[in-house]
Amino acid sequence: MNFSQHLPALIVVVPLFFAFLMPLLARWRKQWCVPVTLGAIIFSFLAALKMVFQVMSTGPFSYYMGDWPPPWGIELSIDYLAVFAALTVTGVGLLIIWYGSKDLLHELKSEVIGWYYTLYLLLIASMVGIVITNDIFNMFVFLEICAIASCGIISIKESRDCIEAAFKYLVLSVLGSGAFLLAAAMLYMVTGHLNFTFMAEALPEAMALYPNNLLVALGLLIVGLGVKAALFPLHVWLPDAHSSAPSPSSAVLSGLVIKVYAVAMIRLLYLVFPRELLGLAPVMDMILGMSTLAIIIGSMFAIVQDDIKKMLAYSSIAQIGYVFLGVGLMSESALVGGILHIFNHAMMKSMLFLAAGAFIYGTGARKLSELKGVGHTMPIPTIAFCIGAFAMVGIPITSGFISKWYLALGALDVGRPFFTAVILISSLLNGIYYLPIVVNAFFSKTEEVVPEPEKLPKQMLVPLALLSFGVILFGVYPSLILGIVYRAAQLLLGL
Amino acid sequence: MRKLLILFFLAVIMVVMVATVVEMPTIGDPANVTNNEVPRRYVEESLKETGALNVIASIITDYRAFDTLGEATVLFVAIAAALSNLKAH
Amino acid sequence: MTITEIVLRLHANSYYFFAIILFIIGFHTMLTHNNLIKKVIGMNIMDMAIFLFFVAIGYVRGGRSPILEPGVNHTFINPLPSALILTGIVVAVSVTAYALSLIVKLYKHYGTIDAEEIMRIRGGGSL
Amino acid sequence: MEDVIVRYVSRFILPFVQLYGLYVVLHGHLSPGGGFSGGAVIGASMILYALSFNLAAGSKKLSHDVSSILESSGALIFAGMGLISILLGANFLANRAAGFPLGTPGNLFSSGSIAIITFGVGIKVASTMITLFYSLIEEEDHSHDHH
Repeated sequence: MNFSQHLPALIVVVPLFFAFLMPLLARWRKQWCVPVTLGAIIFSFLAALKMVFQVMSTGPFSYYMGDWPPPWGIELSIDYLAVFAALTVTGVGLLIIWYGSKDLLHELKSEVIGWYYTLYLLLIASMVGIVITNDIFNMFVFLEICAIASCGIISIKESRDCIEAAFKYLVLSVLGSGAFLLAAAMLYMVTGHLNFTFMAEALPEAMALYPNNLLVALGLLIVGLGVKAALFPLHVWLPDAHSSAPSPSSAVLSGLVIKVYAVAMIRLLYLVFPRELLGLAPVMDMILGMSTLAIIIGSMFAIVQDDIKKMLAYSSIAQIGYVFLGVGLMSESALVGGILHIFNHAMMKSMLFLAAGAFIYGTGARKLSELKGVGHTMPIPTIAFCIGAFAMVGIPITSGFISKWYLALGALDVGRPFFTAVILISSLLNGIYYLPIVVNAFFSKTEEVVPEPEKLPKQMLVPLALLSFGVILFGVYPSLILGIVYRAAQLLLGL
Repeated sequence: MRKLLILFFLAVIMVVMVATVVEMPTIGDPANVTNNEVPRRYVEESLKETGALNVIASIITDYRAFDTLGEATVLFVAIAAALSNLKAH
Repeated sequence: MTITEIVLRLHANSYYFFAIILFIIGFHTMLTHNNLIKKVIGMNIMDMAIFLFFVAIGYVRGGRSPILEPGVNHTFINPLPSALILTGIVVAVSVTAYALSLIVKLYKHYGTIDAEEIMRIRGGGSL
Repeated sequence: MEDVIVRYVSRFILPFVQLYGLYVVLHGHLSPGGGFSGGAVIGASMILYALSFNLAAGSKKLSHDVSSILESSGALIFAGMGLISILLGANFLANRAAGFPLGTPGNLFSSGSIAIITFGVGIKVASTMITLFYSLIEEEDHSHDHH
């Protein structure tokens, strides 16, 4: 028995298995909850790492669930994009829950913490499932798990804003899933397959017979996944949901969950739909328009916010715009930039949310104006916040610069300098709302005596330090991950 | 005003959807592309390959069992989310 | 395409047509009603419309439900959509249960299940 | 609810409902139905019990500990069968390929892992319905206490 050949299944199933076990542990062996959760996610992370090396050396491979070959059974497809996204999800997810193991004691009632770990493991498993599955119905099932679990980690907090935000999020997510399922039905009707590869083979023929049907399906898919990924006009749920949730939840929702939907969209658009169909209607131009609006308007909304988490949430709307900008430009560099931004933004935004959580943990302050001089009392979170802010603005030697650079190059490659200008303007806007916080935190002294903030435990500081180290590391040595991102983009574009 | 807008929006959706329904393959036609080798194998081979008389059962718990695991997980996540929400307040 | 042809096509695809109508009804319920329970009901109607649509794809004229009898040959319907929708139904049930638990809590915090009322209490925004 | 007729009738039909639910679960691979439908019937029978008698009697029959064990075990049986397939040298959730005995088609004990998985799903669905029902109802009671 060769254990490593089953990693594609185990990377999803091990977190699931321990999630099923978690309520029992929470009832009878409370002290095991944290180590078991961390262990399960570490396992998934190592499995993802192993698969990255495997894919880089021997190329993409697939795994047949239940030994049934593809059109009959469910296939997991382990390609460059899938392992890259799985590595991002498990790696950043691990750091967030490590941080959360202390922060949650502060934010949640003790009897629900076990449930939080359950939901968190299910969320991680479903996100990995979404990115590695090669079957549209299987993807739908994981989308639903992901939707309910992400609402669950919002509504778990004892505040009425959370409940209301979770309800709004749930209703819109379900609408999105409904649209996705309807699109899946339409695609199945004209292709007779649920597997992406077989669908892609059958679609050119179906396109000649039922072009409108496919266009409606494509529209439904974009709307369905767009609602979940908070693409601009469909983002209405995001600010409330991401700002009211407990800090680890905000970090995972903003950093990972919305990106996973973007990955799903990338796979469907590039690997399933034939290029000619995208030519029938200006789909890509629509996506570009939406993402441009997202970048500009999201940043503008972020400028006027006073609540630190709300500001970060609006900034996420702008940042998901970058990812979709990379998707819509259809050039190699732009796609590299978009995929890279999925990873970079996952690290930066989780770090920013965790740092904001640390401020709230230490001082209880949520307002930007209350954060004056926090750099002197809480140095490590503030430095992490600054690094994150610099990366958001796109200052060189941070990883945010690299992805913006590739996006800008990609826009020039296809002869659309307009989008390069958009990226520059948005960097300016990002600067307007991030840099004052940094300046305030270090250089302004408040007159009144500030109470000594609560001391942060190691479990919260180490993940922050690791994330800031990562942001710098991948800013200085982007070649560490550029190889796999390039191959992912080339595979998607069929180069 | 809002009502009118919603009605207009729904009417647009409906017209688009009905227009696609007109174009869709006829329901029940044995020549439809969905009646390909996939359901054929399920119906013809499932007895030999899974030993179950109920083809639906053989699909949901064998050929596509991973979906059903996902589905049991959905039930589980609903419980976890609902109970955590009810207990938290 | 003439009107007669369209009507004939709609008649041939009547399950799809009525599924779409049901979908619109559910969507309308969701958009226009302020009562949160009614919103959830609308959500369910919409889901059921999609399930009806999906199951109708699998129908084969003259087909029976796919329960085999050894030694007897029948025409069967396409079992795949039915099997998938079995999963879909359970998903819809789970979502409904969670949504109802959220409504219970909303009622406890705000004393109402009317979306506009809740918005008024919170001040601004839209649900 | 204090209705004699409802109580009497439900006391009379409850065993049959539960037996039927169990039948549907166990014959999932042979006849229409399966884990979901059967589990839903069993769950509905417990809800009927709670509605026609009272909540306290219902939760005495099935404590929180038991229901949470049942929930987890239903899902764990499912995932566990998949892991056993891996241990037997096949892919995750394999049935025939993992060497589970398929038996004679038509027998109650046939079709390898399908019967076991169906049973696990049945437990899962039944316990989920019961737990959700009780937790929503209990919540209602609590809020009455508050006001």
